[in-house]
Amino acid sequence: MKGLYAYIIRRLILLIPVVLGVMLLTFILMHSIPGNPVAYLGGSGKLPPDAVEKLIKIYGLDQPLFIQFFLYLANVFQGNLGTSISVNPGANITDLILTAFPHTVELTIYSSIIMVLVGIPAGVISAKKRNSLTDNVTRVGALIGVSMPVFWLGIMLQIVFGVAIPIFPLLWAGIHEPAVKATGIYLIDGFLSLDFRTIVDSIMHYALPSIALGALSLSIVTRMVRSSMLEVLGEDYIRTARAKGCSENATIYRHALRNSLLPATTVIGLQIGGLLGGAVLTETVFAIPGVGRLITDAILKYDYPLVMAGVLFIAIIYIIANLVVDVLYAYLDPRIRY
Amino acid sequence: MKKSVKYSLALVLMLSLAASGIIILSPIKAQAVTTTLKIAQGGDPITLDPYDSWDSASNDVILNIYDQLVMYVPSTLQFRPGLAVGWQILPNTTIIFNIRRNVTFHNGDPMTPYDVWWSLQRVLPLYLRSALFNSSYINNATANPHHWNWSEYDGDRESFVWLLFEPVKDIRMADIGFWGNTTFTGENATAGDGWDEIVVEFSEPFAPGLSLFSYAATSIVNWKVATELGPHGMKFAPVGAGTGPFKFNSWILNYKVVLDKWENYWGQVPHVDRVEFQTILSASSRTLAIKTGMVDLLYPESADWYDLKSDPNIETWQEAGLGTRYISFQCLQNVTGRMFGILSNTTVRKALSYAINYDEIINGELFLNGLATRMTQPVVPAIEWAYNSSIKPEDEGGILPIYNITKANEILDSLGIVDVDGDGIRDIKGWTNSSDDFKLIYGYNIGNAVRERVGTLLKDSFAQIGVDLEIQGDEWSVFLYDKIVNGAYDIWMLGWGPDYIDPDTYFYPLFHSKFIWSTNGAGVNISSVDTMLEQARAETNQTIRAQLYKNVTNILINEYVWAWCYIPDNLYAWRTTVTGFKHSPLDQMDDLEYVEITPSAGAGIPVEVIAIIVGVVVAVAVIGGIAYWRKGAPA
Amino acid sequence: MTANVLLTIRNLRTHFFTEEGVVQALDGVDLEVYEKEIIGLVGETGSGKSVTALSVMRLIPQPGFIVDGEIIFKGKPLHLLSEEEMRKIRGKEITMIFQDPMNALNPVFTVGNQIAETIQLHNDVTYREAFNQSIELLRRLNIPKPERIVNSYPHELSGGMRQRIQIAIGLACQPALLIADEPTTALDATVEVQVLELIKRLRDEFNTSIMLITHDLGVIAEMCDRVVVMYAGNVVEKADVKTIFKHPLHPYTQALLGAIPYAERKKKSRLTTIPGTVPNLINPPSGCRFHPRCKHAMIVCKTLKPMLLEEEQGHFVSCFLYSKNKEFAEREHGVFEPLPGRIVY
Amino acid sequence: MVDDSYSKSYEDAENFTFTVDLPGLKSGIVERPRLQRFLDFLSRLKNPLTIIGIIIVAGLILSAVLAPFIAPYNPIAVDLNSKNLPPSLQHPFGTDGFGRDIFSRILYGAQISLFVGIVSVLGAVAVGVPLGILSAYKSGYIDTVIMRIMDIMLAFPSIILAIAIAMVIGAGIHAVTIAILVVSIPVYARIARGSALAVIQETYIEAARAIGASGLRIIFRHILPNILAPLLVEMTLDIGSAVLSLAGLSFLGLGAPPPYTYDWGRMISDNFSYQAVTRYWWQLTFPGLAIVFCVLGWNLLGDGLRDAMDPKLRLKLSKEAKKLIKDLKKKQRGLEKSNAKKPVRVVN
Repeated sequence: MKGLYAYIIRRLILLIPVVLGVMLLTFILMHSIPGNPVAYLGGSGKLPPDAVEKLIKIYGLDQPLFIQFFLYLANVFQGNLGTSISVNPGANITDLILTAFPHTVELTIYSSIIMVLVGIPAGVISAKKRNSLTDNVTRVGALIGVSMPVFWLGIMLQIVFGVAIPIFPLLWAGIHEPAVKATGIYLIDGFLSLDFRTIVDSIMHYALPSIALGALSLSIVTRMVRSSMLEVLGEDYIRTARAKGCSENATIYRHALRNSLLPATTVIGLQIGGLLGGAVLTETVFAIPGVGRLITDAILKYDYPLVMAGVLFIAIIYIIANLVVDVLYAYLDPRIRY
Repeated sequence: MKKSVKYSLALVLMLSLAASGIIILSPIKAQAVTTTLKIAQGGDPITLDPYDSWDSASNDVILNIYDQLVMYVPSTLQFRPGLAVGWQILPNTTIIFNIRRNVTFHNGDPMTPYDVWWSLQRVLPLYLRSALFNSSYINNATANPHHWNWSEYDGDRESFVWLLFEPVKDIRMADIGFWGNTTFTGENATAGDGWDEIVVEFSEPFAPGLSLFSYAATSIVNWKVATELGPHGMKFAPVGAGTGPFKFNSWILNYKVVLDKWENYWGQVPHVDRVEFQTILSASSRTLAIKTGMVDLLYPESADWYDLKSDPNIETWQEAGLGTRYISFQCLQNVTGRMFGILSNTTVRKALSYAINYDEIINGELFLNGLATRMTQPVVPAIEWAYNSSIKPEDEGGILPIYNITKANEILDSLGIVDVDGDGIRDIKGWTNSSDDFKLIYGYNIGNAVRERVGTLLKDSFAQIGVDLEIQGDEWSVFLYDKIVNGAYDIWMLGWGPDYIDPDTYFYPLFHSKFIWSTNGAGVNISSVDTMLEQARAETNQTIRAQLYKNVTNILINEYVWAWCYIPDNLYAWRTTVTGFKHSPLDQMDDLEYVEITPSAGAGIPVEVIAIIVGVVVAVAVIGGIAYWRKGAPA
Repeated sequence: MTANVLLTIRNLRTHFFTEEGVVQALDGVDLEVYEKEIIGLVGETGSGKSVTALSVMRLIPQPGFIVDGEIIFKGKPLHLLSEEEMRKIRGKEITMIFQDPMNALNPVFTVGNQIAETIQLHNDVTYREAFNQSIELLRRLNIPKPERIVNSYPHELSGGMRQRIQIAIGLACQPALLIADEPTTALDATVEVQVLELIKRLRDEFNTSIMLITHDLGVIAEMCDRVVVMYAGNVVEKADVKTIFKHPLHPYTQALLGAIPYAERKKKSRLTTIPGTVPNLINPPSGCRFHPRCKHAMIVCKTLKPMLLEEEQGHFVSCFLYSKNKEFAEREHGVFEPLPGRIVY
Repeated sequence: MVDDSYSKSYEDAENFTFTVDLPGLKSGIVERPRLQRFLDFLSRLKNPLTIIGIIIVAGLILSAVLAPFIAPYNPIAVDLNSKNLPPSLQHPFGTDGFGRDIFSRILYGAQISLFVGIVSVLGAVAVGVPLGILSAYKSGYIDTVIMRIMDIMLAFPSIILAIAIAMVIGAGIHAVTIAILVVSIPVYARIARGSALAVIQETYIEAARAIGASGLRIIFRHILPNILAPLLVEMTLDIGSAVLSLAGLSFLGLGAPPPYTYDWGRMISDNFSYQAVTRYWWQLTFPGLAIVFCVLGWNLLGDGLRDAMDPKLRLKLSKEAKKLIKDLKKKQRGLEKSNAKKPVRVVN
């Protein structure tokens, strides 16, 4: 355990340059936006010249670049990501993102649940019944899943399960809000306030989006688990297990699964990034007021600061997720010495 | 194995019992205690601070939080007393408002004339405001603690409507004259002690003056609250700042604005307890939202209009609107080095206006879907006295151009603009200095589907008359504040909404040569038009004004400065559960206090069923875990 | 020999159906294992030793199948048993130790866990008991500090220790037959000796009979009672260890004993490493499979397949140079002359 | 922290087999001539899925090249008399709100997809591979710097970074292409570096160094050929994902500006309306299907190539084997019953 903590701390330290780099990249992007930054810092409408002066002072645009970068860093570390210019002019971007984030989190949670609960068993089964009909169906399905655009799947789901066979609500609007708003994640709040209607509503409203979003990662995880499962099944210790007289199931679920899940962990971690990226599209299709839709809206309205802040935010979240996964991996695999 | 089966059965039972227990106990059985009116909006409000609101989303919210001095009789264009119980218009340079008494703000403060004065001065041009603040009678800081920081307050930003208030010379509280020599205690004054009059003076005779005070921008705010909250607070959470029928509850950015009923409203106390303005960006989502009853009221998409109309649960309202949509030509010569100048030729403009498919734009499903009428002149029919009903499109026996490719071709040929090099595009050598091909740039603002599609349409039909069209999309502010005013486009589509119900607003800002680099983007520069417009502005005799405007109209039509496109209808759609909705001709949603709503049972699968399903799913998952654990690791 | 037979293999044919063709890994293997003996299977790498062992365990991986022949263990026909019954036998009656101690143990479970698992699989005990038993077992194999060992993961142990652990797993249920597939190839010499010592001692302690698969004649010489020499999926000669080393009959055996360089120790060769080539067992040499490399090769060797016949008491050989085969060959076609001699080794 | 481990490891998924120690194979080795090996390679492409992939990709390329000749209609010509027509013989995929033939538009759309996919991938290779080889060949701080930068780029979810870049460059095909290109550079850098490192260890590189071959020569003569195979596979797969990213970006409105609106993703977002969802399903379905097939094709081809590149003995039961297994099983079942009562047979 002690070693584990040391490992975590080491990873955290290793993370610092990456995070700084990410910020630098965002900063550079921010500054290579065509046109005079004041034009968007000031918001729409014309500004009197003295106001422009003031803004340039405020944002330190007269400073040399690297000083500006440090200003930027300082702001970000104080949780100040600047102000939106056209989505909610003048609004603090941090507020915007933080209000939107829980919905993205909820969506991502549902999708990852689907990804794990369906992907892993599917992979295991199709590896177990290799070259059987099940296996082939799974493989082709996974292939198609890998090649499907998220937003298109979303639309198709809307057409089928919203219009043709109206089972699920078509969009997010109208979801029942929990009495207690502790986390902003409705499922959890629903449980906290024992409001069953909220729980159910949350599940129903997130069903289609999370399926649409999860499909891609689901397929990738399935393929991954299948392959690593097959790989493991070829290992010697599986033969040993059989030679011990383990039943087929015991061999697969006790000996093979654990080993084959180790590499899968990494992939699942990577997929969280995929989910965050896909959320941008899914939330747009299903009108979920999450970070993704915020970014889309910002793109349509050319709200550069908001887009960049959103990108930075998601990147940071992604980094953290990966860190967690790595630590988990290190924890699960006894061979890794931390 | 058997064991785990037993376990699972037990678990399923337990869980489903638990589920049903939760159902019985959970508050879902109880219906919503409050009646809520849900309104879908296409975008989040920009601000809830009246003075710089300009988009319709903000206006709709603001109109329900705040009141104005002058308001409209519901679903008409007649004025009715608002926060001003009455007004006298002294020989057309001065208006005196009598402020309503015993009006309280949402935080309980009584509304004072000073609030009115303070709120009105905010929309004035900067120079005027500084003049007001530094004027003799408000000069000591203790009396006016914030006179020194008014500019920080508004972030140096003028109100979006300041232009309209240029003719205003002075706004003051009555009896200032003989109070001037005593110490001023304006902000302590309460209505009824002789301070209940507001005097507005115009520098020049200004006929439509009264309507200026019906804007959302001129809403009366509680100056104390306003100064406490500061610009940010006023923008996002104006708690207790207004006197309107609803008081601000909460605004979840990019999600919804919630307003609560204000019991002590001076007028009709609202029937609904709560109003939610939900932001639903995508049009199709909005349509689905109202069809599924997730929202009760919205401005419907013209594309989905007929679906909503045919829906038994939905009522709709459609009437000719007050706004106009036109395709403008860049009429100026040799602007900033660009090739054109060819469009400064009236005949060319005429030819082009024959190559625009008005019918498709008005009736096409991708465009207005038949929910608009052909625009024939700058002013809309709703203003009968200035409207010249004799002007009709050609197919109705009038003179206005209609879609007629052959005619367009003939005109261009007659001008001698022909395709020399045989590349299918006419050549204009000799007309301009730069390029040979007759090539034009069409500009639209990204995100406006109709304008983009019009571009596609134009490209196609212009190709048929041998004109090459380049479609160029830009972000709204760039489109408006950079490209158009700098003449970066040859052709573009724009709309115009009336600032006040008077022909002046349809002519003066758009065709007077003094607005050429701003609102008069077409660059109309005709001296006779200028003079007539100024006359009409100053004139009070309606018949004379009407005549002047009709003359101007004729000139403009024969000059083909615009291609007169269409007048969109005002569309409203609401669930049948909503009664008493007053549709405003101004295409806005004020007067929500009259709306009543009967709560309807929520549709969809009964919660209990889902509860069971969920219970079972969870159970299976848990058992799966247990089974794996048992079979898997003995460790 | 009067000791009664533990395991009998008759005419065992195991084929692998690859997309390249049918690999006749075993064709007609005959051998028997007596109780409490150590029998050595010797032959150059991949002469079918491991496949024989796996066939006995019924663990032949796809696409391999026992096509023909019978395997009778304690009177039970293993080749006919259902998976269930077979599982009861694996690990309890017959156990197997594999060559590579690196991968033979599951990396994510502690050693104790894995031994205990075996015990738990075949006896009705709780995990705790099984665990303690496994500690006991390790102590019996006098492995130092068993309490620490059981709680360590395979990757924390040395190769020799891992191999011992494997043996422990193998012996967890006092099996009647322990198949050791090249148990010492991966170990260095000193450890090799210790492990062999251990195995030898166990034979007396647990009185199991041991099938020792190796290509190391030295090991055979010091460990085994009887030797079975295999070549290309056939048993070419079998006898007790002295006879073999005294006067080997089959040319291949002679070649082996002559320490011919091409029989040097090779690591496992994996079929997958030879792209698209035709392995010679897909269409093996006709007649006696050894004839292309045999210096006494005769025409008959090319056409006919010799039978495994008893030349002397307990000394079986399959070659046309001897006994019935010889007569038979002469009777069949009188011709009896060597092929034009070719140097193979 | 991020790597393409999964893409590497369902390499094995498709063609994984156990490996058995089979007798006497060593003596079977013969050095095959290059042509023979190439033929084997081709023969290994003969698996149904791969063939489907090849067909799809070929179809794509054809339709992109021949679009002007085979497309029945002009993709941007407005025909107001045939608006929103359902699929029919004249319009196989129906028409959109402008009466434009969706089939023709999809054919032309292939041009955009192919262009963006191929150009972006080639560009990424052109930038990434040299970087990777460089950092492998000149280890030390150069290596560190390059790889850190790659890490930083990989720290963004790719679509997000692409959005940011496209935003900065400004909407349009070129912007999207560059965005996707930049985003996929790190992948190639990593692959190149990995394989190059592996190769550099080899003795023949030492030898080459020893005889004083120049660095460039070593790279071109020895390293490049060796990392070609994994690169080819990755590229093929990446074209697919590039098409996906393109679709996503243009769905967000960052794609091709009008009149090039026949880009598939953009067709979907343009037609995505309540009307389309409820009535004009073909306007949404067919462009999407086009995307799916395109990506699927590239993926299949990529997988097939990978299988062919590193062949392993694939399990394929011949007819006889299947039959044999069946009756073996039958026999066994029958005999299990019988041998229950069969007297124990003593052999001595």
